[in-house]
Amino acid sequence: MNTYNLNYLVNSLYLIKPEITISIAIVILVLVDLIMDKNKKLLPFVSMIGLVVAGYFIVDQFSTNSFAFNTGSSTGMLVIDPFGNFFKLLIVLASAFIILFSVSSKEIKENLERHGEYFTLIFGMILGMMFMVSSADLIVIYLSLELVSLSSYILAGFTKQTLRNSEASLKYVIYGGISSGIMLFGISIIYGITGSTNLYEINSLIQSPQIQNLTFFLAGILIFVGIGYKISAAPFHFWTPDVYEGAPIPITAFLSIASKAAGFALLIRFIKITFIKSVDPEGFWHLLGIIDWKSFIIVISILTMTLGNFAALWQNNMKRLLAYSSIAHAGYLLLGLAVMSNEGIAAIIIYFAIYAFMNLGAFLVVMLIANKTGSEELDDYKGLGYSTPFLGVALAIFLVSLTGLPPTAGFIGKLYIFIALVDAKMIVVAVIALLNTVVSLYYYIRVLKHMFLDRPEKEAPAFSISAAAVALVVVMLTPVLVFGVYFTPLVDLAKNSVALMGF
Amino acid sequence: MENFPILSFITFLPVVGMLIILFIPKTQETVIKSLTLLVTGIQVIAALIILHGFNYSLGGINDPSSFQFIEKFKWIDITGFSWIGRIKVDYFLGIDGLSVTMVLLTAIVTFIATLSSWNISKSIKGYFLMFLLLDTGMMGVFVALDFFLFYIFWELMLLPMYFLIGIWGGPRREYAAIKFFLYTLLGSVFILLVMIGLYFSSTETLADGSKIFTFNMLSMMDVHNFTANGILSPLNPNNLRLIAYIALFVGFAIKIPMFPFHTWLPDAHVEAPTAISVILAGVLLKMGTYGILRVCYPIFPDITIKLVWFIALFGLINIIYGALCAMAQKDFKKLIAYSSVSHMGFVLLGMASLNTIGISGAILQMFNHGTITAMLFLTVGVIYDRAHTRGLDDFGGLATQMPIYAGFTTLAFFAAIGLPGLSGFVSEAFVFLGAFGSGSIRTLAVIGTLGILLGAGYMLWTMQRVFLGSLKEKWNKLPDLDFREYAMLIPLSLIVIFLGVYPSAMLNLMNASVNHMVKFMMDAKTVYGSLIGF
Amino acid sequence: MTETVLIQLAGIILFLPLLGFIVTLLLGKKIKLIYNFENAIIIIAFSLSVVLAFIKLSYYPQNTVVGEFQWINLGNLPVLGPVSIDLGIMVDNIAALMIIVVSLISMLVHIFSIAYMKGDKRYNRYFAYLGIFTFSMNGIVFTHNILMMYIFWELVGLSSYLLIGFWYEKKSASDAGKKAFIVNRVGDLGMFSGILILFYTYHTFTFDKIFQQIGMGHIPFNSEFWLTVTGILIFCGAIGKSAQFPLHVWLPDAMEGPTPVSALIHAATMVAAGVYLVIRVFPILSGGALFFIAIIGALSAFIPATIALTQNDIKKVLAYSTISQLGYMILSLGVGAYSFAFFHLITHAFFKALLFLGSGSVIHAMHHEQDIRKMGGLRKKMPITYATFLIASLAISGIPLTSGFLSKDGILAGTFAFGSLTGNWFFAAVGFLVALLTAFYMFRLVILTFHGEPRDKEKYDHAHESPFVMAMPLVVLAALSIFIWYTPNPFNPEQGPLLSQWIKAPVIYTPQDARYPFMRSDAAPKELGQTAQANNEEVVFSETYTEAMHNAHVPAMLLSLFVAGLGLLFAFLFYQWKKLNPDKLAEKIKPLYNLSLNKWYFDEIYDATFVALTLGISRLFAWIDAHIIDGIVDGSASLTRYISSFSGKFDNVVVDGLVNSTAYFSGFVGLVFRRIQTGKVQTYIVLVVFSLVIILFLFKSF
Amino acid sequence: MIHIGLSHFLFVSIVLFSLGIFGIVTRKNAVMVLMGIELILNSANINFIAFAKFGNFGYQGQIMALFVIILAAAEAAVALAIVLNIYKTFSTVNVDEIDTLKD
Repeated sequence: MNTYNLNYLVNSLYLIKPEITISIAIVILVLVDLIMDKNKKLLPFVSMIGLVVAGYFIVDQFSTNSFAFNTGSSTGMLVIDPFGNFFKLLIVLASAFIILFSVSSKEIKENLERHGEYFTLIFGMILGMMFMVSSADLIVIYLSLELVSLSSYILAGFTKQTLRNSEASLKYVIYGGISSGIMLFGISIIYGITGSTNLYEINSLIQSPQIQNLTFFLAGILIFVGIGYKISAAPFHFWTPDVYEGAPIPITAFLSIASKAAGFALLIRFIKITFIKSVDPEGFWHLLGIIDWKSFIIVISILTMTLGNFAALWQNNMKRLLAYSSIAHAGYLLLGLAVMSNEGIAAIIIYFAIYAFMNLGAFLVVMLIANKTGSEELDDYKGLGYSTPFLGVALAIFLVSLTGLPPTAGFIGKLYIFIALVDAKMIVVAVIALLNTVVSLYYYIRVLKHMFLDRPEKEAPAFSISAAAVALVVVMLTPVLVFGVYFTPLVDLAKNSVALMGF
Repeated sequence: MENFPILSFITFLPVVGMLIILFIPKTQETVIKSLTLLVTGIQVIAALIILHGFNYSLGGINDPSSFQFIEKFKWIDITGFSWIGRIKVDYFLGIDGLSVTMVLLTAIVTFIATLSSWNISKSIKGYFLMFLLLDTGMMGVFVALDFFLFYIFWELMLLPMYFLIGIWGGPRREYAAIKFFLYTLLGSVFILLVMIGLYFSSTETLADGSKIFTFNMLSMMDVHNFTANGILSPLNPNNLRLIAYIALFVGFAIKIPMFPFHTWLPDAHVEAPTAISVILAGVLLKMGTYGILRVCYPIFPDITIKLVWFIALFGLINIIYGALCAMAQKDFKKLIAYSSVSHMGFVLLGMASLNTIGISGAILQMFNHGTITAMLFLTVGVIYDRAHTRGLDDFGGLATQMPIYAGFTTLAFFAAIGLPGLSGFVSEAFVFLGAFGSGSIRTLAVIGTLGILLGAGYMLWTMQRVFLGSLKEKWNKLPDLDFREYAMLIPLSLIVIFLGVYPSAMLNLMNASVNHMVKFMMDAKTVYGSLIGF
Repeated sequence: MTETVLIQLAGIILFLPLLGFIVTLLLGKKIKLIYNFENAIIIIAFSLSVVLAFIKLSYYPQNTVVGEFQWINLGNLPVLGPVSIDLGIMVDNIAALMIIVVSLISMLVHIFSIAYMKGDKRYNRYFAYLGIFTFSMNGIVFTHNILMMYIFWELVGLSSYLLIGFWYEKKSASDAGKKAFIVNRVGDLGMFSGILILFYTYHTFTFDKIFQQIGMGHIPFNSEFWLTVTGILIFCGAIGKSAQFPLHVWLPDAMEGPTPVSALIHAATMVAAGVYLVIRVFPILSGGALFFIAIIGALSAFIPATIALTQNDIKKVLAYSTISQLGYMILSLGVGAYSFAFFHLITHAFFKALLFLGSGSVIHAMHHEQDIRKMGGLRKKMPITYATFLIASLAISGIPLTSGFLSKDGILAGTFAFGSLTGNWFFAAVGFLVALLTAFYMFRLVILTFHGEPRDKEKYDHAHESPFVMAMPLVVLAALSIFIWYTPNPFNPEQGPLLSQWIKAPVIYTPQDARYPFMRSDAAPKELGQTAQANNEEVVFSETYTEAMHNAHVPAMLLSLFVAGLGLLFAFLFYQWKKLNPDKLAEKIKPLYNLSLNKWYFDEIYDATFVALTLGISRLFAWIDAHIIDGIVDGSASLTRYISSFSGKFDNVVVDGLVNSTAYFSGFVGLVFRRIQTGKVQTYIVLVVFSLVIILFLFKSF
Repeated sequence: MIHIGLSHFLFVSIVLFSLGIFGIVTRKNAVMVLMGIELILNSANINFIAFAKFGNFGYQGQIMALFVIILAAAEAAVALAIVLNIYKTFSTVNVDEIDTLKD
């Protein structure tokens, strides 16, 4: 062991400052929870501070491009690159909002005494997700995935008393366990074929033609199962509606954004790094012929969005409806990947940045309403637009944005996806996607209809919303409206974030 | 005054009004109403100012230099991903003879519609917020010259319209609203797709000589701006222009509405409140035809020339079919709705002629139909407010009870069936003169004249059923028009008569542009021909 | 005395009645006496038109005065170059004479109406309508282009619609108005198509310009066939407006309107507009077109005449006689007797107006009783009416010393000449036959109305002579039905200034070989004996024709005298001296009688075919639209019902706005998708594993 | 005395994997389902070690296996806790009776 390696270790530790921050935050949270177990008020502040610091570190090293924790020659277990950093930032941001949600969420408040573990687990998830987005090694991928899953299993069933919470967590744990198991099996096979777990090494190893395609293909698909379940892509989405409906709203929101983001980051990195052959000047990827990822992803994405949209037509539970809508959105996002070009990745990044706000916003409003009415059923939304215009209009805007109508940001997100598609001459896919958008209008507009067009049997009680909540909604609302008409910064951000380490 | 951004002003004034109304307590109903009236009134004045400053000799259409009141600012300019090149969306407004008429129409009709919204009862505030938002959307569509901007305005109207029909509409309003929304959205997604396709096929040359992809419609109209291998580029031997054209056309045709995409119209009209029917028939339908003239024609002249016969055919079908359907209606409002279908058919027929007279006729018909149908729907509204029914057979002999009302209605009816001396005649005559002038669609034009006959048929029959005959007992209490209704009907009547006697007032506005467009379409054959062997 | 004065005069005459209309209509409710304003206006208009005619005919008998302005400028068109649409006023002898007729009769009718319409609740509006009618009629008279002709064409249509349906409380009245308008529209479609062709070919509407270009041999689609078609299409307008066969059905119904209106619009002026139109476009009518016109004229002269024989409604009889007389004019134009057609137009205008006003006065006296079987013996009660009515009847039957004799004789001569030139005697035969019938039914009418014993006593007792304002017009018109105004020699119209100086056969512009042979300018008489020059007449069309007319004059006159007398005789035999029994005769020729009585079943046939067809199609389409199209576009409606029965849950969703069938469809898909969301985690696993296997098989890339 | 090669190990792991899936799908009892998951994980473990041994890939494989074992334990702990909670609320651990959340 010479000093050089030691230095290198130190450098790596420098590179993962954000993760370290989060880990420290976890410890502090536990300690705080132990020391002053009467006063839970402190916990949110601690966690916010932790996130802010982590966020600062991410921004600080945003454009660095290097490996951490070298294994052998030129690669490492972790990759710190703008792409990863963007998603980390997104995760941190989302988490921050989730913390705020949780503070104002009724369900969570009811279990005040268990706040300590709540925040700890959230941070566990954050940590896991951060590693997910930057991991370049199958081992790390698996470990981080599991870390995220384990914490989310518990969070999904956080408020143990209620029936659906615990059911959700059970389904989640079984489903997740199996998916990760299958994934692990895939990993093991790849390890068997290549003798390495590092994506870069694998990539360089499989450049040579003489490897067993079939087995490798099998392995690849098996791994995709693991990731596909995280991003709830059909046909691995089945857990999503149930868990989303069952889990507490903040957690649902968190799952629908942060862990989905992490999953996408992971998927993109995995596919690109492992199977890339070359990137042409137009930014289109040329993958190895082992797995026909392009058509595979296309099929999956179309299946996902269609299924999500059509199934959503039926839902009368707001959370469940949003669950399906988030499945549909996963489909749109996959299209960005299906293009197999940097442009597509940029589109995904833009979409995510917008999706985070509009989806969080939607969930936030649903939560605020649920806090008061204690119901997420669509029928209880009747006349809400009149009894509580602010929430009604806000939700309307979020949903319109989710539909993707201008001048809301949602339109820009979709626009970029379609731009990528058309540029890649995937017109038919684009048409299918567009028709899906039309279908999606059905159920989004249904909510609007309930809120504004229908009069409730009994006049809905007008309820007041705390100033904090209003502020939070506005915070969500602003980007959704601003980015709709002025999205330059967004695109600039994406532009700087598409660079993956290596390619 | 020279460089005052009057187009932005006229477009976004309603939004300003919206923001103000937002902070007016919803109990201050009259304040809200009057404010809206003020806003729309100012719009009319602004439109007149535009008219005053408008230079009749400039052509526009595809020539940026001869557009007027141009406002062009960099709106979104992303020094792009290396591989897309630079994304540049301009805030690009401007009008030519084609759009100035529509701006005027929009201003007038909106103003009248505001008046007729006066008796809206429930949640006034929301209504006028939506109303003003809709206003901005409509204005924007007519002044935008950047496709991206155009599309945003285009979609901006959907939601307000949905709510206006869905909340303030009749018994089956929800059905009508969702139907309208879905149809139009279906149309607009096609437009979106074509827009993106065009973006990747056409470039714009910047000051520094570099070429970049563009949403600028005017650049798309110059064949030399197309990239060699863009999917919608005429230079690309296996391009998708035909399909794209059809998609785009359908997108607009749904708004017109063109057979067989017209079925949303009767429902929407029947359910919508009077003011909204007025807007719908007066302005929204025009957007379809305007879109075709503004986008389809100049950007796809080659395809247009190929498909012109079908356009005329569909126009013919609209005319005859709409008229016959109208003839069978029992509901006054539905009848008017179908008559709109028939009358928009004239527009299509005129456009298809591809010659000056025909296209002038089409545009004039757009304007006239806007005013006349607005009048018709207002009159329907008048009787509905009083009798709370629209069944044609419930009435009879109203001419005795409400002679003045009968007078206005008769005026509108005869204008609608193209009686000389009223505006409808000139446009219809021009449409036929033009269509007959272009050899390919001559036969269709001749058949189309049947529409005039059928029109007279159902209109006079309606007259008879509603106004003539002996007065029914239950209606002998109905009051005649009140002041507000005068205020709505008289201006429109004056326009209808004025344009009937002196159509040049409109035609001179558009002459230069129309001639320019016709010239452009003619040259297109050679220009495109030289590129992609016709 | 410049020509511009004429134009200004014409302009004033044209627009005064419009002013009258506007003022009377707007102030009608407020000011009860406003109708006097309208009357004053009309009187002024009349006197002005007299001045106009005087100036025109005495100072500029030869040249036509034109004043035009640019109405629409289409700018500089590609290919075509600058194109503009001009409107304008043309005053030539025809117009000058016509305007006098129109404004005179219009004035008389106004005056007549003052008494006739007394106490009507829409008194003022009635006069307003008369005003707009006069305006639009003047427009037709003065127009110098076919577009303006069409414009005012439609406007007279409008005013006739308003006036026929003036008593709209009566369903029959509003029906008649609608019928008149729509039937006219049918004709107008033809006219409009003709205009389309003309504009497409010449890019102008002005008569002169069109004539010039045709004169230069530039004809539509470069084929004489299309020239003929154009002529016929334009003539369609006349068919409609002049109630010619087969579009004559509206005129009898139009009698629902007030009687003075019938006199003005449906006898004297508007219906004559058709003839006026043909006169205007006469120079460009090809031989084929003229022949077609002649046939239509003949049929329209004959059929209504046969119908008139059996009608019992006084106004109906007159209506049919009007159609028949208009048929005469059209016929005479068809055979080339141009000047006599216009001559007959004028004379007919006067005596037919007189007949109608007379009948009006009768009806007025009989308290709106129109059935002649309930009348009789009225001559004692109302001598003035009787006298004037009698004169008019003599005129229409073509008895010497009346104006009708002169004009009708001319027409018959025309047909005669045509026969002699072409060997086609059909028209002549029809002409004389109709003359016979006319004399018969007219005197049937006179006798049944005024002679014999009153058949409805108490109505008779209340009957009384009409007041002065009603009698005066009758007298004036009666005077105008005497020959003296038109020619000093009661047996030769040619000697009066009217025909010798004012009404001139126009120059023909149609290509030589498209004309009737005898109209070709080179067509010379067979043996050059005493030609036209010999007895210094001027040449009409061609030597041949002039001579033929000359020769036809005397025999035609004698023959017409004979048939007229015959008709008269029979009328008296049947109805006055009761020597013959009409009912017996009717029994003998039952089918013919019924045919005539039922107006040849035209209305029934039309209702059964066109009307029924249109309405049927429209209902069908409406049904299709509501069910099929909506279905096709929105998805399939039947599938809809099937599925909705399939799942009760559907209806909730349906109510929730997914009403259309695509929605059903998508809902259906959604249903399938949610069937798999069982909530059982193990099912999910199975599905995952399954899909995994499927994927493996789908995508194994080798 | 046959020589045990890579393929034997792989065979065993495949069998385990399949059994795991089978168990998960067929067992009613939640605990048994969890067992199934454990089987899958272990089948993967066998792969790792076998590959590491026979492919001379160094120690990565064994390390991986260790990690997996640890995680499996953790997962089991969490899962069992959840099952316990389920038993409290539903008073059954029968997986296919727990389907209140569904469309």
